[in-house]
Amino acid sequence: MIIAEQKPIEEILEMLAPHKKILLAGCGACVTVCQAGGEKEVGVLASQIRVARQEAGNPIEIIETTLTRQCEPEFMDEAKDLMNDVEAVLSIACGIGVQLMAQTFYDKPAYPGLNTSFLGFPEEHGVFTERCAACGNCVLHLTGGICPIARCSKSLLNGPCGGSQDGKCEISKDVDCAWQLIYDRLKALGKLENLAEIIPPKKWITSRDGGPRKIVREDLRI
Amino acid sequence: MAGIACAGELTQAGITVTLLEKEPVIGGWAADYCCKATDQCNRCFVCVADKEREGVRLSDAVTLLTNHQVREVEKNGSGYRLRVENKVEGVEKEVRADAVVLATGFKPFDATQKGELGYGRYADVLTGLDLERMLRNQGSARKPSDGQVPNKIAFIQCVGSRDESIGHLYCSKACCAYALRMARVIRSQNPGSEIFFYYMDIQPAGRLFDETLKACEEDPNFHFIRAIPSKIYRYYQKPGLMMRSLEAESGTIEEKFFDLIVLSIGMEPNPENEGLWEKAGLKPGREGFVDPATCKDGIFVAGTVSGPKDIERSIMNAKQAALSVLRYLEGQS
Amino acid sequence: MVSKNPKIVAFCCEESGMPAYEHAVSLGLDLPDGLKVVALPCGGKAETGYLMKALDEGADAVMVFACYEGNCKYVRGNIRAEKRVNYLRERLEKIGLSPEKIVFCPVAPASGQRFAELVQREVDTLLGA
Amino acid sequence: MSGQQAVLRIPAGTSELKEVSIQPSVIVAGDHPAGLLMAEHLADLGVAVTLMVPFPTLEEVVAPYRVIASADESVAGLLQEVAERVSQHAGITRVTQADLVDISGWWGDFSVQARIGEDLKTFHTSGIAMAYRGNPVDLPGIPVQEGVLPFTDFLSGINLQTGALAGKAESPKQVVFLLDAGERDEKWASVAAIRVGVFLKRKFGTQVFILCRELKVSVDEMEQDYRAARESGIIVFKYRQTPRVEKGSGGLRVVFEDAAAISSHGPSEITLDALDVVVAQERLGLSEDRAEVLRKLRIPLEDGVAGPNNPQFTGRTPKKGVVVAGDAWFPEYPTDAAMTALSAAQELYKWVGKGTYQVDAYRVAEVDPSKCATCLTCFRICPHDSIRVERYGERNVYITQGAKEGATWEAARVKIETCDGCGLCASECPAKAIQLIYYPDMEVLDFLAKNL
Amino acid sequence: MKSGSNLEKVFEKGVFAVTAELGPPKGNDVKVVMEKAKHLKGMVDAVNVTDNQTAIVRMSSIATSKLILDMGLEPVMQMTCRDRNRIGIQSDIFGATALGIKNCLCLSGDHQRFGNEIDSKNVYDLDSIQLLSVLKGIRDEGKTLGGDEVEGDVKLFLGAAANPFGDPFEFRAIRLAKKVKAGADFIQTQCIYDMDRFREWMKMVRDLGLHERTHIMGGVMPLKSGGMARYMQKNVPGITIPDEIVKRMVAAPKGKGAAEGIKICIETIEQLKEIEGVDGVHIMALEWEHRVPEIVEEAGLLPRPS
Repeated sequence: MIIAEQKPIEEILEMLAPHKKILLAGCGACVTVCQAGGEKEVGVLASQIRVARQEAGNPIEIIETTLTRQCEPEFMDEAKDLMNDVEAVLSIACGIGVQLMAQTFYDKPAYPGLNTSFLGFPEEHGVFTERCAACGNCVLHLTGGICPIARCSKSLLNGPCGGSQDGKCEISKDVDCAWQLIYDRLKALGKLENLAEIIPPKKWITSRDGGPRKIVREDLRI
Repeated sequence: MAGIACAGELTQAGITVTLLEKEPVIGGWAADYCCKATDQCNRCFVCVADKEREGVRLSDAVTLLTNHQVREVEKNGSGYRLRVENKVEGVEKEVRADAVVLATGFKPFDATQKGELGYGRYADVLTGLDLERMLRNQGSARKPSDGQVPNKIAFIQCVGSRDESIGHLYCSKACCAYALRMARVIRSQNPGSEIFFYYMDIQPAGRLFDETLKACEEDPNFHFIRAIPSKIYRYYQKPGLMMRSLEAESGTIEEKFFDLIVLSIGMEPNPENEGLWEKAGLKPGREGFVDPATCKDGIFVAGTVSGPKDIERSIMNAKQAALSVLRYLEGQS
Repeated sequence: MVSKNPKIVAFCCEESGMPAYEHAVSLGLDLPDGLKVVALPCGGKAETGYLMKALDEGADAVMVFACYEGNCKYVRGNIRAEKRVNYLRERLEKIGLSPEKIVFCPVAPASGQRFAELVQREVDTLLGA
Repeated sequence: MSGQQAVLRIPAGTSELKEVSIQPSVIVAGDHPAGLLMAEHLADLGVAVTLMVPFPTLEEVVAPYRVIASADESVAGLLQEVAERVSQHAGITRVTQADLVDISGWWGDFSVQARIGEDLKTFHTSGIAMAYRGNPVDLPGIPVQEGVLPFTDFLSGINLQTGALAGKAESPKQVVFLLDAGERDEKWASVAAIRVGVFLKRKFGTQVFILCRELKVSVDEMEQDYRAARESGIIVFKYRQTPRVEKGSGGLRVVFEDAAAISSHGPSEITLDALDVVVAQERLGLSEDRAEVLRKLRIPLEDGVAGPNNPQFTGRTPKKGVVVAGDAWFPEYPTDAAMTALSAAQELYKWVGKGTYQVDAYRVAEVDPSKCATCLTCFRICPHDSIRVERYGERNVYITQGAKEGATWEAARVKIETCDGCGLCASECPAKAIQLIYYPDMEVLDFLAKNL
Repeated sequence: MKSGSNLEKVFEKGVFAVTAELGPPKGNDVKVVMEKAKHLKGMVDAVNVTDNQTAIVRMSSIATSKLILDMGLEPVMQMTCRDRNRIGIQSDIFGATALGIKNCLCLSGDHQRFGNEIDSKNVYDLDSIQLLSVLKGIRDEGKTLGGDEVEGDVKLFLGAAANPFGDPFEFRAIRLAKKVKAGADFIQTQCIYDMDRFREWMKMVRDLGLHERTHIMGGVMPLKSGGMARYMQKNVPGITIPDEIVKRMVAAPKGKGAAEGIKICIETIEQLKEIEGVDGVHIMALEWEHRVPEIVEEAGLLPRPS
């Protein structure tokens, strides 16, 4: 799922400095699951901003709402009438939500409350790690189900590099070396010979490097 | 408080219970114990005892008869007849029951019996029970003589326990635990304090006791001395109380001066109830407490009446007694 | 600034905070009038939302009274509460408020003395700060 | 001054009682004799007991305690006939060579998978008691070497007639019981050492030494047994640093510093030589698959001891309907372990014995399925494991337009029977989808708004 | 001959080759390059020119290589995959070979977190093995990765790095095989302190017959002080320094640390000479280029074949 975390509160306050009345919009989907932008966070963040502005002697009025999802145009209607009497919206959805807000309510600024970070999952409750870089051309079948693009700091396809030691990546002790994991996994599957083959250079065109992507499913279009 | 725990268990299992208490208020000695938490919970179970007591006191399923002293327990057909004296009205009553649980508890050792330790003669010699009450109600340890905060405190263990001279050939099991924990409370309330702990063998008390013991050992102001002091005097020229003891460590006789001395008193069988359980056919064990093996059909014992226990063991013993009562009543019906 | 009689909201766990409050009252210890006591079934029910809402509504300080670690009837309620308090204290510092406005206080049921002491210490910090 | 504060108490009074009928049935599993006692007591109370022991016969549950029983008649009285009584008991179905592998479900409706011999069988029951014996993990502080045995192996290894250990002709001449090297909370080893020591001395004339940091006598009648042991010639030493155990001339050698010696006479190092056996106090732990079963039930496991080390859980675990006894709760001397086990049996009887229970459907939490993002926070945080994700919600954050009528979606659901109403899930839920029915957020927020 | 470079000739002659390393300046101060090159002239067969080593911004390796080429030294241009994508790499190779550079060492390159531009975006379009196969394609088939004809004739002596001390150890030799298959003509290993592990690695390399299909040079790095030894042991991933070497360095009296470091370095070189399959030594003495002559002298590696 999409993993995001809240922006430092000072940055948010800086963004909202010119405004007196704003809408704070949460989202009920991914950012709720990773506890960054759900209804609970809306309440907590709203109180924090109000208290901070109160302390600074420049009170602000915040209308709180949580949309079912901020990545469906239809659900934007839930915020339509609230948007009428606010100056701007602070959306604590992922980057997609903020942009749909900006696109739907074209005349009012839409500020991001979160830093959308990566596609990943909670290793344990409260610890999120990256698993997929959305490169558009999956190689997991070659590496025993462990992605070198997302989990190797250098996205090597013929790793591990010289800096891999004790199963950890050269950049930091709490980053596992993806290729050590791949090696262990293929060894367990008895498919070590896969590693002897040279994986040719990757076709990066399907990834972000190929430009913003679009998937069209004619069969679905209504 | 084992009786209270047992009453609680039986009501939850659907049995109607009558609780007879000779004092005006239920709770027994446990009602005076203080919470022994420092910056963390030291698992003294006092709060669990408080909760059990409040649970029973406020529950409408238990008929509470305070100020009622049981005089006699007699078999009466398949059940029992108890002769109970209402101490306030001086009237005698009869209470019938299918089963009886004797949870008359223990009698704290009367420290004046050890005259040489000066309890009763010097105000600053307290028993463990006095310190418990002081910490519970006043919140901090003070010298009774002048209300000052004591800095040098001695704890003397096994007062009235493991003592052949008074025929108490048993360990009271709870004193090491309560003494160490209260010493830690004093240490955490008054960082300047110094504790001298006179003991024979430190007895563990349930799980995670090692944490408390290690904390004491690592505390520089905590001195463990393997010796039992012989005499306590006041020298008029010198402040505080002088305590003389033969210290195994140095092999010399030491005289040390303390602001406060706490005697960790043990438990002994309650003589008042001797007549009560003898008539009911129960016999004392090797240690003088009621021998649970001699309980037969319909009469059970719970808590310290059958031997010294700390609060955790008393509660467990009460639950075991409740199970035996339920099993007995199931057999009856 | 903080008035003479600061408004303090005390979220008290039913297992330890409330009995400690009642014990303090029964001992006749003096507690400030501005103290608002909110009973909760467990320390763990003191949500981040409640704590921030209290400050938002104008409380000068928020105190969470829960059980000591390893003594919680619901295993981890007190640990969760402490983590939330620490999280908010960090956030408060960043928005220019003193982190002393939110404080986590472990208490035991029969420690009325400690309850009153902790409240008084908080009042002194507020008036002193 | 005090007592005039504005106080918001938890709303009491209203309750919505619901009758829950539970079939009084229990599975008692494990290899600790306390399990037999629990099974017997519960069966006498009319509960349908299924007793699972990992051995072919019940005797083998009591067998490891034969030596202690012959040395201490209170243990003998406890264990001797229980195996016999339980094997005849009409109310107990006995399943031998069985070990629990997987448990799921709730109080009153557990499904238990047990490996019996080779195959797996599923049982349904209302409550579970696990009475496990710990197996020796290691000998803290003592290097493993020939002649050094953990208590468990020594006690089950002695031949009662000859006093000899397995593979030896006659009984050992000199035995050292080395206590407290690791665990100081536990006193079972001290008690066993003294009582078995007297037995060995009386029956086989073995010279017994007991080395300890603190001699544990806080068990009934232990002080008198300790004095009897000393009078019968058993020598007791107290040490400070963990003694050195090494190969000596003609057997093992133990070197230590006598804590009780008068230090003014210089270092007081004592050497015991030509020892046949050194019995050291081992650390006990749970086997991996038993630990796995406990983990699945969300019962915390701290260094081999189950159940949170928390005074609120005397004799019970946070998982309603499951109790733990024996070494898995806390390694104790058999008589103490019996009391702990029976207090756990009482807890279990309270939940399972009566058949019909009143559950308050008002004093619990409730999930609004349309807001639930199935993020599993509530499932992970609930101390009683009372929340699961099920398919019952009509609306869900993830539906797209055009979903067919009557479709249902996954959402968290509270099991009313085992919810204790603590509110942890409600406070953690990121979607504010869970409320305590008896104490919704509005009550608190309104009180704050009014009083601040 | 693949490139006609001096290094290739030395290998052809079967002489024990010697290369050193030169770190370009953090700017365009040509004097620094001249200074360092002066010490190395005539002492070694070729000089590695690092490519923004440890991701620290320095003068480009092509420019520095050209500078020392004009001074009569033979450069081994290092090429990392961190800073250029396949377009940049191939065009730089064309430029370099056009300027007369004949040796190229293909590296993955240190992650930018180690350097002085941690916020930069890395590339890693290719990895070191893919880089080797691309350059081999250009040299042998005259075709770029995309398949276009190369206008001109690219002569290159391709090298790669190998780390016998990285994990998983048993995979290291197999990975070397991949590099050789991809076209590595010579190999320079990570600096060697743990001789036993290096011997074990060499045995695995010999078992795969790789020592006949490529020239392996053992890497050595003289330690400057006890502190440096301890620091590298703990903090530098991919390098293992046995405790006795750290002890020797720490035990060296004040001011004598450097001498002890060089002594150890020379001992290592002596041992490398005897190991079957090791065709040369690569002396990594960055910022210590002035001590290289002394090392080469004492290790009996002079005079160099002209």
